[in-house]
Amino acid sequence: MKKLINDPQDVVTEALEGIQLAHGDRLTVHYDPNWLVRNDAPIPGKVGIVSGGGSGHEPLHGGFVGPGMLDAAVPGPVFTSPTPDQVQPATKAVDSGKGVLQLIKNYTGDVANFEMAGELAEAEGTTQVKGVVIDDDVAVQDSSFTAGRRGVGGTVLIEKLVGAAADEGRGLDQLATLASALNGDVRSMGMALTSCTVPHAGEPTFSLAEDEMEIGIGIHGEPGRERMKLESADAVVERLLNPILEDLPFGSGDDVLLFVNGMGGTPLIELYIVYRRAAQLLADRGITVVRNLVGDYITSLEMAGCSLTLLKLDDDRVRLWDAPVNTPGLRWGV
Amino acid sequence: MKKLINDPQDVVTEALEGIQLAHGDRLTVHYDPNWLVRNDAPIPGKVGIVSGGGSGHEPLHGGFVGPGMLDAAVPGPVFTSPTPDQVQPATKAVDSGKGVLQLIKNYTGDVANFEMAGELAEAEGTTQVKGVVIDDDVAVQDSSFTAGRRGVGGTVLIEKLVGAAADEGRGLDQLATLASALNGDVRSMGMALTSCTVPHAGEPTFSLAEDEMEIGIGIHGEPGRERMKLESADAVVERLLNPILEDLPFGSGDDVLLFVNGMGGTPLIELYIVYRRAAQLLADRGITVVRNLVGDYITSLEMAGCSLTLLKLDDDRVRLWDAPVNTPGLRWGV
Amino acid sequence: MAGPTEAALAFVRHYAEVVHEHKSELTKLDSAIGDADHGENLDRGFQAALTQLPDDDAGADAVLKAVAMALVSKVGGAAGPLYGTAFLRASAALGEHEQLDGPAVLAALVAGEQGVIQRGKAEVGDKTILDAWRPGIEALEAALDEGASCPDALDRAAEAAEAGMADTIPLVARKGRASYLGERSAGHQDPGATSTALLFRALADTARAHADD
Amino acid sequence: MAGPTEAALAFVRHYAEVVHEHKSELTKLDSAIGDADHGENLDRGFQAALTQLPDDDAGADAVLKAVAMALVSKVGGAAGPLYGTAFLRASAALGEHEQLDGPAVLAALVAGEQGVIQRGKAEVGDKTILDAWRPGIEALEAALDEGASCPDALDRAAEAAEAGMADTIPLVARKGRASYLGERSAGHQDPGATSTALLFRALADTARAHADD
Ligand SMILES: Nc1ncnc2c1ncn2[C@@H]1O[C@H](COP(=O)(O)OP(=O)(O)O)[C@@H](O)[C@H]1O
Ligand SMILES: Nc1ncnc2c1ncn2[C@@H]1O[C@H](COP(=O)(O)OP(=O)(O)O)[C@@H](O)[C@H]1O
Ligand SMILES: [Mg+2]
Ligand SMILES: [Mg+2]
Ligand SMILES: [Mg+2]
Ligand SMILES: [Mg+2]
Repeated sequence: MKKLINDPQDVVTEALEGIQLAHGDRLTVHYDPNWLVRNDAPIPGKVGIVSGGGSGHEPLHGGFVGPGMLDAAVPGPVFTSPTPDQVQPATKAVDSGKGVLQLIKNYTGDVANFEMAGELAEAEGTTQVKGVVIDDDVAVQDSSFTAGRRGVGGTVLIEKLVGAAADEGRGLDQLATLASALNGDVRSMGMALTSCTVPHAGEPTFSLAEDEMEIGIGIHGEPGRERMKLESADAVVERLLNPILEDLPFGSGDDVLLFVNGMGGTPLIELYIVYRRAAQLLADRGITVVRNLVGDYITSLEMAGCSLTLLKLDDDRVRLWDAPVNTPGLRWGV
Repeated sequence: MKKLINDPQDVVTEALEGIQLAHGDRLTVHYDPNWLVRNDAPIPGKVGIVSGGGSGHEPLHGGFVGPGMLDAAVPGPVFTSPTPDQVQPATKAVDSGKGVLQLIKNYTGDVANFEMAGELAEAEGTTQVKGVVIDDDVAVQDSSFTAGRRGVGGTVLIEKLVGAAADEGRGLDQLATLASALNGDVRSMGMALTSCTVPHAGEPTFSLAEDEMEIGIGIHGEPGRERMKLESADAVVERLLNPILEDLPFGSGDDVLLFVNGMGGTPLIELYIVYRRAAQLLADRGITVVRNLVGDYITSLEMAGCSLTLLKLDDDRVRLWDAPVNTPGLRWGV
Repeated sequence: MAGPTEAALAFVRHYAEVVHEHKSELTKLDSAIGDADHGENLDRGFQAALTQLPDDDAGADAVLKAVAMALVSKVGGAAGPLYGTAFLRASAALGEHEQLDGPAVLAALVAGEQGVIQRGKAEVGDKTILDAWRPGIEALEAALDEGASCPDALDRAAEAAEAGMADTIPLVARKGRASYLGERSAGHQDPGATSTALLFRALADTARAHADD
Repeated sequence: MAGPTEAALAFVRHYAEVVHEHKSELTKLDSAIGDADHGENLDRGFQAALTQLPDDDAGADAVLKAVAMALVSKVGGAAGPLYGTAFLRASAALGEHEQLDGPAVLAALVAGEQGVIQRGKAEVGDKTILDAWRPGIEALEAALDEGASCPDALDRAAEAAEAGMADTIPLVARKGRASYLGERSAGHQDPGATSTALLFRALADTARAHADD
């Protein structure tokens, strides 16, 4: 797989340097350990919001650092959860005294590393930290037979809404409750037309034939639930949307945010074709799309494919969605 | 090449329907002929700004319809200039009486079709129309031996700046002059790691080996100036930036906007690696990057690759860049 | 012999079929040195034209004008304005002629060529439509001067157009999208010259088929 | 016989070399049922550990603790906390022991396993690190009970760990990233169990090499 990179070992460092050069007016990148923080952190009177995970999902999470969303982001190596060495300074840097909420995608590594960072923080006793785990992926059963559902597209929405709520001055417990509630009301599922290539691995993580697609993928390039023959966009949308609708469930009368996400290598024209069918199916079911998001927000390097995310909305959530946000990856109202 | 589409013949129509469903709160799509217009057009007292071209470059141009940028966009079939049938109603719909400025990318078809539309408009005599041709691509010689330089990345920047200037109430002649001046001060060059596949063609337009790249590409998937062995991102940046710098030329003391654009299939992490080197090289040359843009803004379906665009800035242009814009593809200040 | 309107209709229907059959080939040619849409574009235009053709007695010029309108409104790209203007000028030139005989067809082709040159400002050797069109016209003119029948003259025109099409292979493009490739455009046959050669051959075949009417 | 610190250092250096040599293999295993980073992650951690090792007289527990710190701060992913905690607990368990003999190594491994279980909450059969670790411990325990020498006992432990690693092939993963694949995870060897088997083998080889010291 061809890439626009230099030494594969330097991908994350160099991308961070690029992010610093491009967005240094609003955020600062720290190296060894790697973490990013908004320049005006900590914001007096506000709970700090931190998230992180492996790199390779840009703009998630570093691209969401700024007013209205994340105060700090913690980027691990490609597809590898960051370590407590990284989580700690990022967490402390955004604590104005009101505490810090960590939004943690549900992967064994992400949870364990944030947990270990939490143990160290408690030992130090200076920062009050709460963590909420995000696990919106319906492709995986949440049972004793799995490591639990992956945190995927819902992460973007939760980071935005919680970021806005933090801006409003809500306290740490309230924000944790909100994050949990949002996590309970959001569902996602993704698919891939191609795999992706982790820079140091040098070859795609899995191989699909010209007439195959992978259903129920995550964002780290691992194989999905099922491999099957490629279908039309409309058929793919049904394969993603139906499990989402049945799971929560979503039903007639619901107001939702419909998020069509590109995995990195799929062009925007196709994402709108996907959006069309998803919107039609929701309308058929009496579900009202009140807000939406279409584009590459939580990616898997150059993977071609898409994911659908549905979040149940209420007036408060709509207000939080509409609230100003000023990050490289998401911006409105300012 | 695998795509998330239904019938290849319906790609443009379905994508437009998706755009309508997603952004119907701010724009309206017309079909047969196809054109998009902001819902509040025409804006009293304001010159209308129209652009268009083949589809397949999303978000360009339809994604840039909204306050602060385009009043209307005209989308042809994939990689095919739209016809006067489309340009005409889009142009008339955004004329508040102050006239309409058409921003036309320099391709034989785009120019000819907008020209023919202009002839029909003059015949009707109702709308005053001026057209400015954008030709920022340094990969092509502007001589009697070519069809002239292609309009590429500079188009995004010109649409934004002219859109802001129109919002300020500048007149048609002033806006045409501004667009021309901007065109004179912007330069671009692109490269590809892979080709793209036009839906109805069913196969990539050209084929690169695993160790090859194409230098000096446009946005329609045609082969570039040169095919050569794949190089590192840093080397690629030099191959794109040096011709840009030498051409205008840009030199020490200049203030510029640095635009690193993804061709559609290249992930954001790589675009930041490209940005890093470009920013370093400019700094070495005493050129100050005052503003920037990084992401997929003028694409070529799923082509992997990037383009660099450099625009000379002054205070007026910086102000126009910072002015509010509210479109699906670009948004700030509102 | 078939009336001029019927002859023109027969030509348009035949050429539309030819374009449809060669859609893939034209697209492939336009991939090597272009953006892979020439075949699709022309096919779309001519399929639309088929639905907009006037009645059998409207006049050959009305037929060509209808085609022109369809091409201009449906083809887009470079080929839409070029071929659209060509058919429009050809239509106007036919207005003078009562029969669709050799001189009439020549006048239409000459006017059509002028339309292509007006829109595209190309010259012979630029590796475009013109590189098939001009040889076709010259051969038609010469054949008619020698007293050849209309079908025979159009046959020779088609051969010349096809030779011109093939002669675009070594050319370095100086107009159109292929010119962005510079020297790399050499070694590939021009798609527009190919659709033009197909047009001349369709003319010749139509004339031959109607020669006994 | 080498002092405990030197033995521990020798083991760490040897295992770091083994991990480095098997980086590609571990990454490949982690591609079939994971995200292709296990080899890279572990290698990064152990290369970092090599630069943070204490002096020859610091004590074996200090060596393992230094490794633990390096793993926790540099590896990330699932393996970082799991192996990091394992080495930390092993270090604590070694504190009681003066010699790095069979019972000491067993205690360290048992404590390490507890760390893995505490962090990961997996059970044998879940297709994880544990599926090589547990058999390794059981074989070591049995061998030491039978009076085997330390190198011989560790040899048997390594064989059992390797058998456990191979036995993960038909398992359906119930923990970790492979569990997202459901039934599709069967038929592939677990990367973590593989790096664990390599760890047991490195222990055995180090004990063998130092048997004559
Ligand atoms: N200036 C011109 N004059 C004459 N013919 C031209 C000119 N520019 C392009 N062409 C013809 O148009 C053909 C390409 O048509 P098409 O693919 O439909 O347009 P586009 O390049 O806009 O995709 C070329 O092969 C060439 O023959
Ligand atoms: N809960 C767990 N308990 C024990 N081992 C686990 C657990 N989860 C994952 N592992 C081990 O970790 C290995 C994967 O490690 P690694 O690739 O570094 O982490 P990640 O999945 O975060 O990329 C698996 O092969 C498995 O052996
Ligand atoms: Mg990982
Ligand atoms: Mg075209
Ligand atoms: Mg073309
Ligand atoms: Mg892994």
